[in-house]
Amino acid sequence: MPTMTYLEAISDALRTEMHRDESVFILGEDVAGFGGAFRITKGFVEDFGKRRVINTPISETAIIGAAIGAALNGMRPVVEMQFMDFVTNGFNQLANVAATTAYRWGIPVPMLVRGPAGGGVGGGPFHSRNSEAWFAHTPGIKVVCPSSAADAKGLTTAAIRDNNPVVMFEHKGLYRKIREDVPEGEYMVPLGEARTVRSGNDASVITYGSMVFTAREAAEKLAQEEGADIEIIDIRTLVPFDEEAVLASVRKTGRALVAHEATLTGGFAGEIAARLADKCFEFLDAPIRRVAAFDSPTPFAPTLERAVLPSVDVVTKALRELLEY
Amino acid sequence: MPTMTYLEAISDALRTEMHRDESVFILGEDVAGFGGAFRITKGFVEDFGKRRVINTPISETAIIGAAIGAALNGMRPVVEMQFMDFVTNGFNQLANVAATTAYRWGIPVPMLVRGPAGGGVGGGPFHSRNSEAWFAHTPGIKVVCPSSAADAKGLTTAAIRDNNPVVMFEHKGLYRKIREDVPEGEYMVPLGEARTVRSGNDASVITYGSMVFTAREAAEKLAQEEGADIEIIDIRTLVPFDEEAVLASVRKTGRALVAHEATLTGGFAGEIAARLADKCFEFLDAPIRRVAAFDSPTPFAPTLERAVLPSVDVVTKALRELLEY
Amino acid sequence: MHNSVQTTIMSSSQQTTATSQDIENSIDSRAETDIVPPIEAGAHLDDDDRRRVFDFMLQTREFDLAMLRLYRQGRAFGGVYSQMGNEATAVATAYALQEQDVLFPMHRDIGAHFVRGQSLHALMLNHLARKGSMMRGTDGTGHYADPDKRIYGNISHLGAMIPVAAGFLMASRLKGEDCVAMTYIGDGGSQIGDFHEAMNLAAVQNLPLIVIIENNQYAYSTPNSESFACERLSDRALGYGCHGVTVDGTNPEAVYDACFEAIRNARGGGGPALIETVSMRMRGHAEHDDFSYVPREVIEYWGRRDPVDRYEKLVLERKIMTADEIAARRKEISSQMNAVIDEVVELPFPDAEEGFKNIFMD
Amino acid sequence: MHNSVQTTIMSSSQQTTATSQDIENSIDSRAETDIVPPIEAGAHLDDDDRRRVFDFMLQTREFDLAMLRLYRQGRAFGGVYSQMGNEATAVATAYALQEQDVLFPMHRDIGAHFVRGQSLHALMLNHLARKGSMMRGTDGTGHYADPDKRIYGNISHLGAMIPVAAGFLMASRLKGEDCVAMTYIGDGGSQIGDFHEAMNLAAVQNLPLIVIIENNQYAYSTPNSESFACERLSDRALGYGCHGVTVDGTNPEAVYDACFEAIRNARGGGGPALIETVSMRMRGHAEHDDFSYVPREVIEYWGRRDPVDRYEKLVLERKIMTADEIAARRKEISSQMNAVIDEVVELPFPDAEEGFKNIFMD
Ligand SMILES: Cc1ncc(C[n+]2csc(CCOP(=O)(O)OP(=O)(O)O)c2C)c(N)n1
Ligand SMILES: Cc1ncc(C[n+]2csc(CCOP(=O)(O)OP(=O)(O)O)c2C)c(N)n1
Ligand SMILES: [Mg+2]
Ligand SMILES: [Mg+2]
Repeated sequence: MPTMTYLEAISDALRTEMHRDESVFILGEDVAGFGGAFRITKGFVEDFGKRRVINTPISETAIIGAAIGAALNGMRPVVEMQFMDFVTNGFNQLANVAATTAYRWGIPVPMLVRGPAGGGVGGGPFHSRNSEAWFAHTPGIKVVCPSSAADAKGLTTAAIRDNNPVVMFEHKGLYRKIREDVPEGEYMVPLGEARTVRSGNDASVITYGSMVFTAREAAEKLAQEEGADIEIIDIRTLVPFDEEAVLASVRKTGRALVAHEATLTGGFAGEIAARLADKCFEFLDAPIRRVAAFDSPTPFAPTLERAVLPSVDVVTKALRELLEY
Repeated sequence: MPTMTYLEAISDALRTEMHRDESVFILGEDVAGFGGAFRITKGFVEDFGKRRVINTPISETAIIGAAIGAALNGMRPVVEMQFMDFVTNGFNQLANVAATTAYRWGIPVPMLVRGPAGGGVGGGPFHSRNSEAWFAHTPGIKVVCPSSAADAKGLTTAAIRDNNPVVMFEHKGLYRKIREDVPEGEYMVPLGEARTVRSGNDASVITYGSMVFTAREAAEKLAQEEGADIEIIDIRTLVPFDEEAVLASVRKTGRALVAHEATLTGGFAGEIAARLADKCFEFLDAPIRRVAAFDSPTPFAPTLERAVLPSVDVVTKALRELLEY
Repeated sequence: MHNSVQTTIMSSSQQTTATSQDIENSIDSRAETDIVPPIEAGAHLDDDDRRRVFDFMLQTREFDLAMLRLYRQGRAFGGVYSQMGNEATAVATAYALQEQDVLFPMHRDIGAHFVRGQSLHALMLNHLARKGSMMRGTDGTGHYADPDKRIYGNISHLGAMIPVAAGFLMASRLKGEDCVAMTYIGDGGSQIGDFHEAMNLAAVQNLPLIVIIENNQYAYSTPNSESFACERLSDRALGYGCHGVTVDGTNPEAVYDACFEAIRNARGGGGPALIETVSMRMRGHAEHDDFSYVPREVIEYWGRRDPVDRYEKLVLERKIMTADEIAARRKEISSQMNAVIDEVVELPFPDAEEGFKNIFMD
Repeated sequence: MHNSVQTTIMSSSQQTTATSQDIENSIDSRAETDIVPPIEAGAHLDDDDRRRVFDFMLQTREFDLAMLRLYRQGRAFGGVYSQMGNEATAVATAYALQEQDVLFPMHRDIGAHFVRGQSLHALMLNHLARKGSMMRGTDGTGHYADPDKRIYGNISHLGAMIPVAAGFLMASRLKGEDCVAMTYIGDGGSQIGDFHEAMNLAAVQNLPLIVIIENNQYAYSTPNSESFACERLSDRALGYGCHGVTVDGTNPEAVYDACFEAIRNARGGGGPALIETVSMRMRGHAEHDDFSYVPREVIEYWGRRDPVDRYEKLVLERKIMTADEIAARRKEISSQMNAVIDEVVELPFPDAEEGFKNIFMD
């Protein structure tokens, strides 16, 4: 198996799907030639031509809207947001046009809106947002947050092949941080299947995206220092949500920590905790804890950013409290 | 005390504040002359003139953006969205400009974006959305959802006087449904204080907006039919959230139902349930239940709409299960 | 044809106040003489076309009257947005399309649905959200899509479908299909950001997108003077580098010719066009609105320019139909429409379970 | 002045392909002779002004060089967006404002900050997000606001501050204050919906808003031919009913005169203006970008039009400064700037607790 970075894995999935299916095409700012701000589509225009790799004006509403129209007309467009933060400029197209078309018209709208999200890299308030919860609360949109290189490839593939609008949040901090084995050729990870990152019996961490790594570090630390046996579940997709896997883990361990890098209030951890509080009530040996970013914009200076984003220490502390409860 | 409808109460608050404070002005589509789609500002242009009651083009981005600019320049603009659904067109201005200005600049942005939200009146997918959770997950924005005429007045007043961007979701189904005593003259209900709608000992319903009425009907029914003693807490504002009041109620009753008209997944009920699951763990005698709309757009036909929106029956059933647990 | 102006009915400017201005803005400066110029035969329709166009206009008018009746009877369901004043525009624009082309209509373009062969029965089922309707009750009015007829309806959010239409054409190009798309926006709606982004994208991508700006003087209660300050909305074409023209929206010959030329140009690779049709919304925004904010003089001025009446004169003059034939046809349409509407309105709403389906497609 | 065109440097059209086209689009058709016309004295600046404008341009250039040095040393923090090629525009636009006016600058308008009296120390503290900076570390670069100097910075989302500037002026009007607002947008950013909505609102509300479109040929890697298809971006003024003009953005005299006239007109109640300044972004989008996508000929063509060099000729010719004086002044600015930058870059970042403050104001 070749090894790839998270970024290369996404690129590989896009390329593989474009070879496989003529209806897949890419549009976004600077995606042709330049290959996008993070060079995910570098070389694509040379291989697939200007008609399938389209540089657009700076018009997120038109870009997303055009993707919807192309999807209605039989294509599978992949839209790159230069940064996921800019999806706010095309929010109406996603929330009102894309999300309601299947319901109202019974016509599939197979499209993927993807781009770099997340903090921890000094991006400041406008290049760091984790906004997956907005979309998880918009029925009709699927929401994908890969945390590993293999998943990044497999979920990208699944998102492209899905017949619905999918928004994929790529964590820019992971783009070049991890290099892993990634299956060659066509590779799909079905949407809606959680992954057990680490098996354990003492407590469950339910998480996704960059926090998978934070949680893993915390778990290793607790394993070494106190012999604690932490299970980590990466939900991988918020919508569809693999409730069964999450419930099963917490029913086994009796202790749950839900974690994400997004801000706390109204974040998807609330949704997960709520489901646990409803459906795992009798299995819980401790309160359900959440770890998330402080409720603020993501600040720019590293001292501030480190302080507001959830850290290994905070996860470790929360887990320790859970275990001691 | 005069009696007013919910709609008249909002109108009264706006008028009172405009008389009191020259810096308050109104902008939106059809707000002058016509008085807005629901006639909340009917007669305002006659009383306050065209400079303080401004008809705008159909440009939600510009309207909200202009309000931010006016707020930066010392005014207290009140923006009417003709329907709250259209806030998606100005989403970027709220999420990225309004929400981050205090944090980044330390300059207050006192502005209120208000308008009709909610379903149950045959508005269909584009005139029924309850999108308060998007904003509750956007640090820097306060979120207000009045359920009574007096609250509608008092919260409107508080929202106008607040030094931050506030989004107020008025439930259009309540506009003319309720007529209640409403204090005359200046009247303020502070943001962040929940209201006990009904005291009880057997279970707590934590809710807001239109569901306060649904919950009350269910509670009355259970009281009559089975002598159940249900407490209903109207949180009134999602941000700031009166956690103390909610925790106190559930610590007392040991049973919690969280309810809203918005769709379930990613809705604010998840946030509330998560806080209860964390902070009331030892007091809970039953799983935390949620009642919310089915995860779909709001359909148009009454048969469908009734089916997907939460009803008195569903709340009653959920409460009964909680009580029997 | 670059940004040429065929007919200019309206002159507006940067006034931001008062009713007297609005009257002036909505009325031709030659209004004092108020001679309504007769419609002259245009370049591209023949008399057979004229018969058909006129018939579609009659259908549109009778549809409106039938819906009005339903509304007055308290049996209407969903918004009743009058088509009155817009018949020439809705019909003549769509009539210029070929079968493989695609239509993205708005709320006052029922005439365009008829032109594309939509049945009244299907339309009414959907409008009234009855069982068996195209949208299964999930939504109503003209919001449906009917891919077979190449109709993709609007959503409420104004302007949202313009970029969607552009993207539809990007797909057509990728598939090597000959397809022109036509969509509509109002004097009010053209102030939304979607309009700008989509026009620009269509121009830079050189897409065969025809955008009709239905300038009917009002956006709900808001007169043009409070909506925009340019002289003609088609002046915006210059800023996108595409074709722009303003035509008399009450004159189907002028509307058709402008569309015909724009479509021919677009189909030949000449890029998008912005066509402003100037007319008047002759009733309230929807039927609940008594439009008392519109000065009486404005209604009277435009009343004399009723598109159906004006075109009837040409049809008579050219002996395409006799007055008796027209009267008979009106009656026939009316009774057929009322029959269908009366039938559909009695049908049940869809089963509740429809509300739980199709959130996602398999 | 209505939509008049003072200078047109660039001609673009609906091409959507290839580098050779892009070269053509970016280079004057008279490029073969490539005689760089000397800058002529304009109508509204006197020699005292010229000395000041030139000095601000020198400061801007030296600032850029200092930041570049910092970047190359690996000590920069946050984006380093070059100002090179935009000095005339950034300085001469802001120089046309009066003290009570308000500035909403963008990422290549550091020159405008200097004009408004911002100290380099404050600027650098903020740019590098050091302790004591105006934004307390919550954000950096030129995103700050300094109400005393009437500067309100941009956010990253392009175009977002144009409606905000319009609203600022609505408040000024309500308060009876004389205030003109100036803001900026790029050839790329002017394709965003916010631009359209704000221009239209400003026009219909008749607000004294001056919008400068800095057409520097590229939006990140995207050439104008893939961004828009109109001839001049100022052509859009017609579609808003406001004043529009395109000027040579490397010529501070032309930029100043256009702004002077637009501001006088706006202050007198004549409404907003759209001023396109045509120049070239002489480096990458930010310093990580080697801008290899820009053809060498384009860089060379514009290199001969370096705004500082061009203006220096006029300054010498009019004996405003001697060559020695200029060299000395450059050196002085440079060493002052490097000193401040070297000092600030050593300062600590703000205390972590700043991150938890001011989410809401009391
Ligand atoms: C983005 C958006 N904002 C507001 C509305 C509410 N609204 C519905 S129709 C309308 C007026 C439309 O006027 P115009 O575009 O001129 O079309 P007309 O009805 O006159 O044909 C308004 C404001 C909307 N549908 N979409
Ligand atoms: C709404 C939005 N979309 C995308 C971006 C990403 N982005 C930042 S700068 C830039 C290019 C800007 O080009 P232009 O407007 O021409 O300004 P220039 O940098 O050339 O001065 C892009 C695409 C953004 N900041 N905002
Ligand atoms: Mg209109
Ligand atoms: Mg540029």
